[in-house]
Amino acid sequence: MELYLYIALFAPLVGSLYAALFGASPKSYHTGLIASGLLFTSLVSSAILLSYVMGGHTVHVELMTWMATGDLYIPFGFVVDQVSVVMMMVVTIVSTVVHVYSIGYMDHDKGFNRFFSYLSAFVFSMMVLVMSDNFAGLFIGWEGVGLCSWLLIGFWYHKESATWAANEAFIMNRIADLGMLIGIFLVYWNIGSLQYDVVFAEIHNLDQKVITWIGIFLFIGAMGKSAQFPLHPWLADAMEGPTPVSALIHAATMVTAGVYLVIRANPIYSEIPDVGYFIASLGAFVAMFAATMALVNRDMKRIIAYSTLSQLGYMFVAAGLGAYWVALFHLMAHAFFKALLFLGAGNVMHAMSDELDPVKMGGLYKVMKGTAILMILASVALAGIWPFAGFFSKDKILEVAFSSEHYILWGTLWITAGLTAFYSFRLIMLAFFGEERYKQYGFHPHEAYRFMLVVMSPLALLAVIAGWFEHDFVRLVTTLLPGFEFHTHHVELMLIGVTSLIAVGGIVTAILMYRNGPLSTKWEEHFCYKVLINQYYIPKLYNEIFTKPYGALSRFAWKEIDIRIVDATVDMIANAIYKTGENTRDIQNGNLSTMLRWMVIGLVVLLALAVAFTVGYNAIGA
Amino acid sequence: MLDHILSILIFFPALAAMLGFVVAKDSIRAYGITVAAIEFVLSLWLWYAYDPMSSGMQFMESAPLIPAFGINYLLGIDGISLFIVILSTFFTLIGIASLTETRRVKDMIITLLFLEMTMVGVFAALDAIVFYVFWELSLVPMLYIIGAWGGPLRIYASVKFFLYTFTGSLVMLVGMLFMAYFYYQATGMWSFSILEWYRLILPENFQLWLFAAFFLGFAIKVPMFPFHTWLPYAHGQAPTIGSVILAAILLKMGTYAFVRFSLPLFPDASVFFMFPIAAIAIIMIIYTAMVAYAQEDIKQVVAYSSVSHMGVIILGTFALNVEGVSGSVFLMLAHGVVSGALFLLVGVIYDRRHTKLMSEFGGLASVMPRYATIFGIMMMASVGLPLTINFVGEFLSLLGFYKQSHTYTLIAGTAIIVGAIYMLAAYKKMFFGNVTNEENKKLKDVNKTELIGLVPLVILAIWLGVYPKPVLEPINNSVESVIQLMHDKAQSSEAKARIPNLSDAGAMKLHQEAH
Amino acid sequence: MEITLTHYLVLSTILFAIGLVGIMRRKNLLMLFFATEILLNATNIGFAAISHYLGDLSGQMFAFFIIAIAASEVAIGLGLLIVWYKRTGKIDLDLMTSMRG
Amino acid sequence: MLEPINVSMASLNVATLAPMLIAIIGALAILVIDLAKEGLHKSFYVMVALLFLLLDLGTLVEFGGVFLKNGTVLGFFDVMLMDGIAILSQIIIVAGSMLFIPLALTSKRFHEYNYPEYFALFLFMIAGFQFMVATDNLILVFVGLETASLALYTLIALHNRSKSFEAAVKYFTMGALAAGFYAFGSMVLYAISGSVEINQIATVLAEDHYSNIGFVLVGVVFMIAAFGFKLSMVPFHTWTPDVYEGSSAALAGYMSIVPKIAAFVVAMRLFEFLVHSGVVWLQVILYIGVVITMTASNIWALVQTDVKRMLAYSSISHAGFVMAAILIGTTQANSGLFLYWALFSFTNLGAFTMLWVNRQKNLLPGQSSDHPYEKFSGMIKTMPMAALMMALFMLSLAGIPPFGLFWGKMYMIGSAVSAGYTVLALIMALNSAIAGYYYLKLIIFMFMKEPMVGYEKYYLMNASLSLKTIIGIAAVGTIFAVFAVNPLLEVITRFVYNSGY
Amino acid sequence: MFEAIAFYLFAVLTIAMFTITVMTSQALYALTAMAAGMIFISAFFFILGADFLGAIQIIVYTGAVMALYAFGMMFFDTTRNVVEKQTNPRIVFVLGVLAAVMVVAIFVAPIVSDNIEALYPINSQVGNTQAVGMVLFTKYLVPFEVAAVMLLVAMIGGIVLAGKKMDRSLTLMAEEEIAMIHASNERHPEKGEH
Repeated sequence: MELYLYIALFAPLVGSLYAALFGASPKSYHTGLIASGLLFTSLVSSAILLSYVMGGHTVHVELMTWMATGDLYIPFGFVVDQVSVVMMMVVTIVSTVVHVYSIGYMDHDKGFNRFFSYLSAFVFSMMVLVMSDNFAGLFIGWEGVGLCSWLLIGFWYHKESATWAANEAFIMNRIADLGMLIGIFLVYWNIGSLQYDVVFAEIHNLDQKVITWIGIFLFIGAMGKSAQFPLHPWLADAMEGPTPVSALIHAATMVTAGVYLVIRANPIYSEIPDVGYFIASLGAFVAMFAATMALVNRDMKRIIAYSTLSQLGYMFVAAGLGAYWVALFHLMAHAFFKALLFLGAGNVMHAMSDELDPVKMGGLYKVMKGTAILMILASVALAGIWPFAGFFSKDKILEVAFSSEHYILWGTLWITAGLTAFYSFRLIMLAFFGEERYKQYGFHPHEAYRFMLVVMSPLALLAVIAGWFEHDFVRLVTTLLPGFEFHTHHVELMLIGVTSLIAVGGIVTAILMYRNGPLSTKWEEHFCYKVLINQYYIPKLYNEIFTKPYGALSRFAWKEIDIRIVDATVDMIANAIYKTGENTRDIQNGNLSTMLRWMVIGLVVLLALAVAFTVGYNAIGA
Repeated sequence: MLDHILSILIFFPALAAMLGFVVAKDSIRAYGITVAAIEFVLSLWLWYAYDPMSSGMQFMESAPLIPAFGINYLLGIDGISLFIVILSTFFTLIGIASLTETRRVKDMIITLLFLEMTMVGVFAALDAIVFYVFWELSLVPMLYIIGAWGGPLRIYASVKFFLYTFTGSLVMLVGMLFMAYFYYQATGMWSFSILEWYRLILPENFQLWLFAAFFLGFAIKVPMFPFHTWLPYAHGQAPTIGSVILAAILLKMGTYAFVRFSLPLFPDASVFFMFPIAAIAIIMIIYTAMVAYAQEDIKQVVAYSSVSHMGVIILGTFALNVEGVSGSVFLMLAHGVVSGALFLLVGVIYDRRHTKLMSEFGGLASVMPRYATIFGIMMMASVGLPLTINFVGEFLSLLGFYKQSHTYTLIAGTAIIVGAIYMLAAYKKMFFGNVTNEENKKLKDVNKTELIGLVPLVILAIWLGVYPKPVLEPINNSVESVIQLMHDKAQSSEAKARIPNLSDAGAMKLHQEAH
Repeated sequence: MEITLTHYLVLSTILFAIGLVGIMRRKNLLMLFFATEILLNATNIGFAAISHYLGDLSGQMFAFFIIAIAASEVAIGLGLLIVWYKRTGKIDLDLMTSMRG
Repeated sequence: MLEPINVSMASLNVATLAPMLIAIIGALAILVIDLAKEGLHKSFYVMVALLFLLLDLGTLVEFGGVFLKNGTVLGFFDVMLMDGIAILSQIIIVAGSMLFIPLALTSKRFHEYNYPEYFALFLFMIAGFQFMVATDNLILVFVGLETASLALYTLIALHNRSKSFEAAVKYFTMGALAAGFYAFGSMVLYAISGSVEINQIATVLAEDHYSNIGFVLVGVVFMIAAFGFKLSMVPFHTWTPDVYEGSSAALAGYMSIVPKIAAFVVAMRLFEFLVHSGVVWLQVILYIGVVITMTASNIWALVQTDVKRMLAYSSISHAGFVMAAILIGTTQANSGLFLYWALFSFTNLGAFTMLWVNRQKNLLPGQSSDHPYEKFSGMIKTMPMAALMMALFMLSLAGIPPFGLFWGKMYMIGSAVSAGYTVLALIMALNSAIAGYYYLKLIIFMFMKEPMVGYEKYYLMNASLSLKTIIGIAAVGTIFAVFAVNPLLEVITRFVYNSGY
Repeated sequence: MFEAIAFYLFAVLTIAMFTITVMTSQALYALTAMAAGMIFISAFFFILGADFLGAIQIIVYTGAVMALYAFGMMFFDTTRNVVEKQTNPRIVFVLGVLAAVMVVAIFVAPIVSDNIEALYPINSQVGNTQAVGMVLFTKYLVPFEVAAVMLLVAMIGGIVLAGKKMDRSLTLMAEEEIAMIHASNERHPEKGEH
């Protein structure tokens, strides 16, 4: 099995390096094909591992030592257990699809080869992240995906907005990574190891306060990657990247790394329910918060991005409340339908020559039937309608909230579910139905390559059926993750009903409201609209209180402190010495008389000192 | 030959430089490369012959120099210095091989070979005065390189560099003499041997003063805030090769000296000054990173980033535990590789455009993709991405200091954020966007000569990031003996507590290996 | 009223001070040299007096040698002045400031 | 009636006079030869002088051996005193002179070398210095000092241009004032001790428990003023730059070495017993004097535009540095003084010879001195070897290891540290840093600036084989000093220690 | 009593004479006053029993030195009124007076010492000159001889400096010029320098 592990892990790397070899050369299909092929290999290996793990085994290997100094020992160790294998499957499935899809999507792009190189590198990093058997290895993947995300968001580097977004994403993630790093340090100095098995075995021996801190710092790391408030703005801006990237990274995989971390570190979070509750509350807040922003946005990808954010909030609610398997389950299901949604959006973008405003579309159903159907499927799944995947996973989260008697959380999530349904179908309605407004703007939409649609179909299938395997899934993962006791059997059906009701309500409202195209622009004067369209003014706020002052402070530090104070002091000392020389060199005015006088002055001064000393000496002597 | 390999390593380049006067001008480059290559191979041989399991000094050489005053020609290498020596020879080779300078190449190469002698000498010396000799002597070739081949402010920059460092090291010399005198009082013999000094246990108040004296010399060299202002000038004005060597090797002398002198000689003072120095290190990290962000000149960005990274090294050094010190020693190498590479990269663009202002560039990624890639890799190494060389060092340094203080490390950890900010911003300004400047449209990508210098560095940056063990292990072994020595010598209870006792820790290690 | 050594020493001092004043205020080199003679003569009185009061001949010896030195100095001094005078036609030291700073 | 005194020749130790006599005989021989045959070439006189100095040195080395075996030798009614420091300093004086006298063999003709008397006076001067150091009798010190000084004034003036006359007159006049100070100081010391011999004075003062402290101090004040002049302590230093500038570079270099070591030895004899007897005042004054001399002259050297003047200020600073040895007063410090001076001789020999080699007869257009910095600009491009040599000497002067002077500096600072003068050690160190700047300035001109058009012909204008040889000797001495330090130190320490210093 | 009167008389006279020497602007007065001062000083020597010194003083100073100076004065043409530009005259006097006052302040205290021994005691039975000679040619033989050398040096120096050879500076002449002079000297040896 170790062989499969290594294949699963390194196949993407090989693909990436292969593509990188041709990075600067003009487009060549073979890079895309080989990268995709290798990913498929990885997928197959993962599947084999899955079946192996389902047999109740795990695979644990140690490749080699990475860092060893003092008491610190960090190997490149990889583990395939019930959790990581699920993640591997999710990652490889989505990325294989995205790779193949990209062959079509990036068809006309100069950086075709480069793109595949980055994309496969990302998959490799993600695999390292999920397969690592220790926190340091996790951190490698963690930063690796950050790097690839930076590369991919800024893929079109000539676009100012893209590079800005890339940097923003990287830096915001770095802020969180610091938290994570500190968490790792805390783990090391308290336990003496970073291996999961050692840490989780020892964690309960630690002081409650220490565990709390560990939990908090690790979660700060998770917040960055999963774009939780207040580190969320980067995710929406990250939509500047090519759409397959958004599908893979910013929907299915990387952003869920935070959730994965919390799930993985469940023995830690189980010890600290207070922190867990905080995580859940934050998750619920973000779910609602992001959903509201999605309501009014006029950028297709951003809408989906906010939706992702919102769904991540759901996952955190589950994870925070201790229902780790539920979180993982939703993670998986969400990965499928959200990737699908993004890829569909990608098709639309292609058709519309990169136009993203759904208001300028309308009636695309006629020209892009396949895409439309796939996107509707995905949206239904997202809305959580039975029997689609979202229904099973999302309803479970609501149940969890209800079951742990956090009714406010439940309420929030419940309303959010309605909002989710609404904005999903708002998008569908605006883009695919109603008047064909695109004609006014002179677009000539066309359907994407057939193989692109074909390749999306597995995702569509999974978006539909993933939820049906709930029981197998539970059996699989609960061998590693703690189970969750539901106390809601008596109200289960009612809960499902209430939730489905609001979802359906949301859908219906959206269809009704947008059946004739967009709302009137009067809306846009409304205060709520303004707040929402400006994302609660948070990016502006960040710009005002962080970015600008940082720039100003930096310039101040350089121009005022470094040059005018620190350096000037040094120069001043040097100049003072030199100036003293300049000013006193006239002592030597070349006149013999002056020179003689100086000698006498020296004599007199010495004499004065001598007399003073003698007087003093005699006085003391007397 | 192994008995005298260190002497050979030190004096071979100097001798070659002398003979180089005879070599004709058009052949001098080949001559320089040959000499540097031989020297590099010799240093690799040194590594090969080095026993990584032993923590003590190896290849020791001793000859009386001024026995009447206790000065001996005493050389030796341990895990801490071994790799810096190799790095020195390596960078000299790379520097000469990728030299693009056309003015008075002969002088340049002879100077570089002399510089190589001093660099190897500093790291191989075990006698304080011999150390000092090479330490000071290294200023002279660098002065010449900056002053003769530098930019418009070169004279100011070179003089500032020279005098500033010279002043600091003179104070250090007083400290060394005091140390020797102390040894004399304790034993009745003069000695400047560091190994002999290690055996001295100094009263705490003496330690504080001596520590301060040594500190000034080292801090200016490192350079630590607020003594850092010579560095941007030196880098800003120096030719590429000068900046590369300065950043990669010369700055390491300061941090190396902290590990070699300050820690083992003054354990109590090290603990006493740990937090003030950590505070300075934090200022270095954050403040200079901000200053770097404000720069308009790409070379200055790299220069200030050097200071910022040196802050992490200092922090790791003053973690006073094996993790931190090993990390900081490793980070010295890492920073050498990365900043050396970055300066080489800046040199590449400077050779083409004769400007280093970032506003002059933009969109270079499309004109010079290979250049952008290498720059990108090195930039990522510089911001400490895992699996690059810098990360290992930074991680261990911060990890080490975390043992001493949570808050300090938390603040210092912002290094990874602020570092990313200025680096990414600079990269964005240079490489992203559209090519707006006409002159940039016709730029040629990196050529072979430049690749000769850059590719090995890229390989090194990734190789040692993925597999640091061959380097980290010898470092670790030597650092452990230093830490143990410090623990044994420490007098105050605080110092005893702060500096781990490794002989106890053995048990814990066994416990871990069981897992 | 007995004359003690102190009297002589004070006299010597006063004469020495007069010499100093002369050295400081004279601009004419020849007359400046006069003042240097005064200095040496002032000390000679002191030596002779001390010699007398201590009953020791060394002082007189010293004075004797000082006279010899003074004489030699005159020779060299005048020689220098002559070459200077031949070159410039002046012996005013205010004109002798080609080197300074 | 006075009893006739019977003196046996043996008790006189006539041999103690031998070194000086050789020099004097040499001088007389030159005068006689000149009478016999006029118009001999200067090279003849140089070699004759060298031979006599070689003999002189030989006897000194012989004395060294005797000293190490039998200790101090007194001669001529105890007037002559051949102790360790006398021998050491004479060796430095004679050896230094031997190195400087071949500088007369320039390729261009200069006025002074046209005189056989020049060489005679040179030898007389050496004899004068030798007498000065080989006695502790204040009278002989004075006479020796004046002999040497009067010869030196003449030698300066013989360069025969208005600057050298000006220099000679200034030096002479101030020297006369200093002579007055010396005489007065001796008088005061004589008044309180009844003796003109330093060891007697020391004995009497100690027996009196320094009860006449006022007199002691007044005497010391005048002595400090007198030796301050010779050693160019601030503010008695003002002659130094002008005299150096006015005289030929060869002679200026000579003046920076030989007269000073003679003065140092006398100052050591005179002041150290006082320092050791706990005359706090003197310690304080010397401390202040050392610090001011070092610092002020360094600061003034910074602003100089002429290399020779800069070197003049720098040698003041070096003298101040070495003066610290007298303040510190330990064997280590005193040995350091000699070590420093021996190493300094080589370096300064080199530096001034380089100036001498570059000397042109007339001032450069637009310049007011012989060796402005501009003259050296870009020298590395036109005369690389010469530039390297000059740089070497500058680095050595700046105290960059491993060149000669560094070892001296290190040992001096080390002795300060060992004697508990930590702050002084720091000041000494920091002064070296300030000094770094002006030495560096020349290096900058030579290595980092572009050559001035039309100046090439002035480089090595005055060079000849012997001058180049001298530079070579100086360079070798400077570079490989590290190997000489240990033997030197051992010998010096034995000499100094056995002389009781 | 006689001694005291003599002391004060001569003290006042010497001080007056030297003051004139220092202060007058007439070179001739200065010279004369100095010569007079020197002679008055020799009076002190006689009073103090240093007869030999007194004689020397008169012979050397008033004889040789003064003659030299007189010659110099004529040579330099400074017999008339000498114009000297005085800068900061006050500081000169302040310094002079300060020096005097401070030294005097110390000197007024008597010297207390029991340990002073005369190494060469003045023997009242022997004439001063004889005693001086005795010491001079034993103890001070070396200084005496060195003084002779010194006088020789002074003589050579004076002759060389004042010599005619100094009129033409080889230092300032170009090499070609010097060569020409040498050539002409060889052709007309009688015009050579003497």
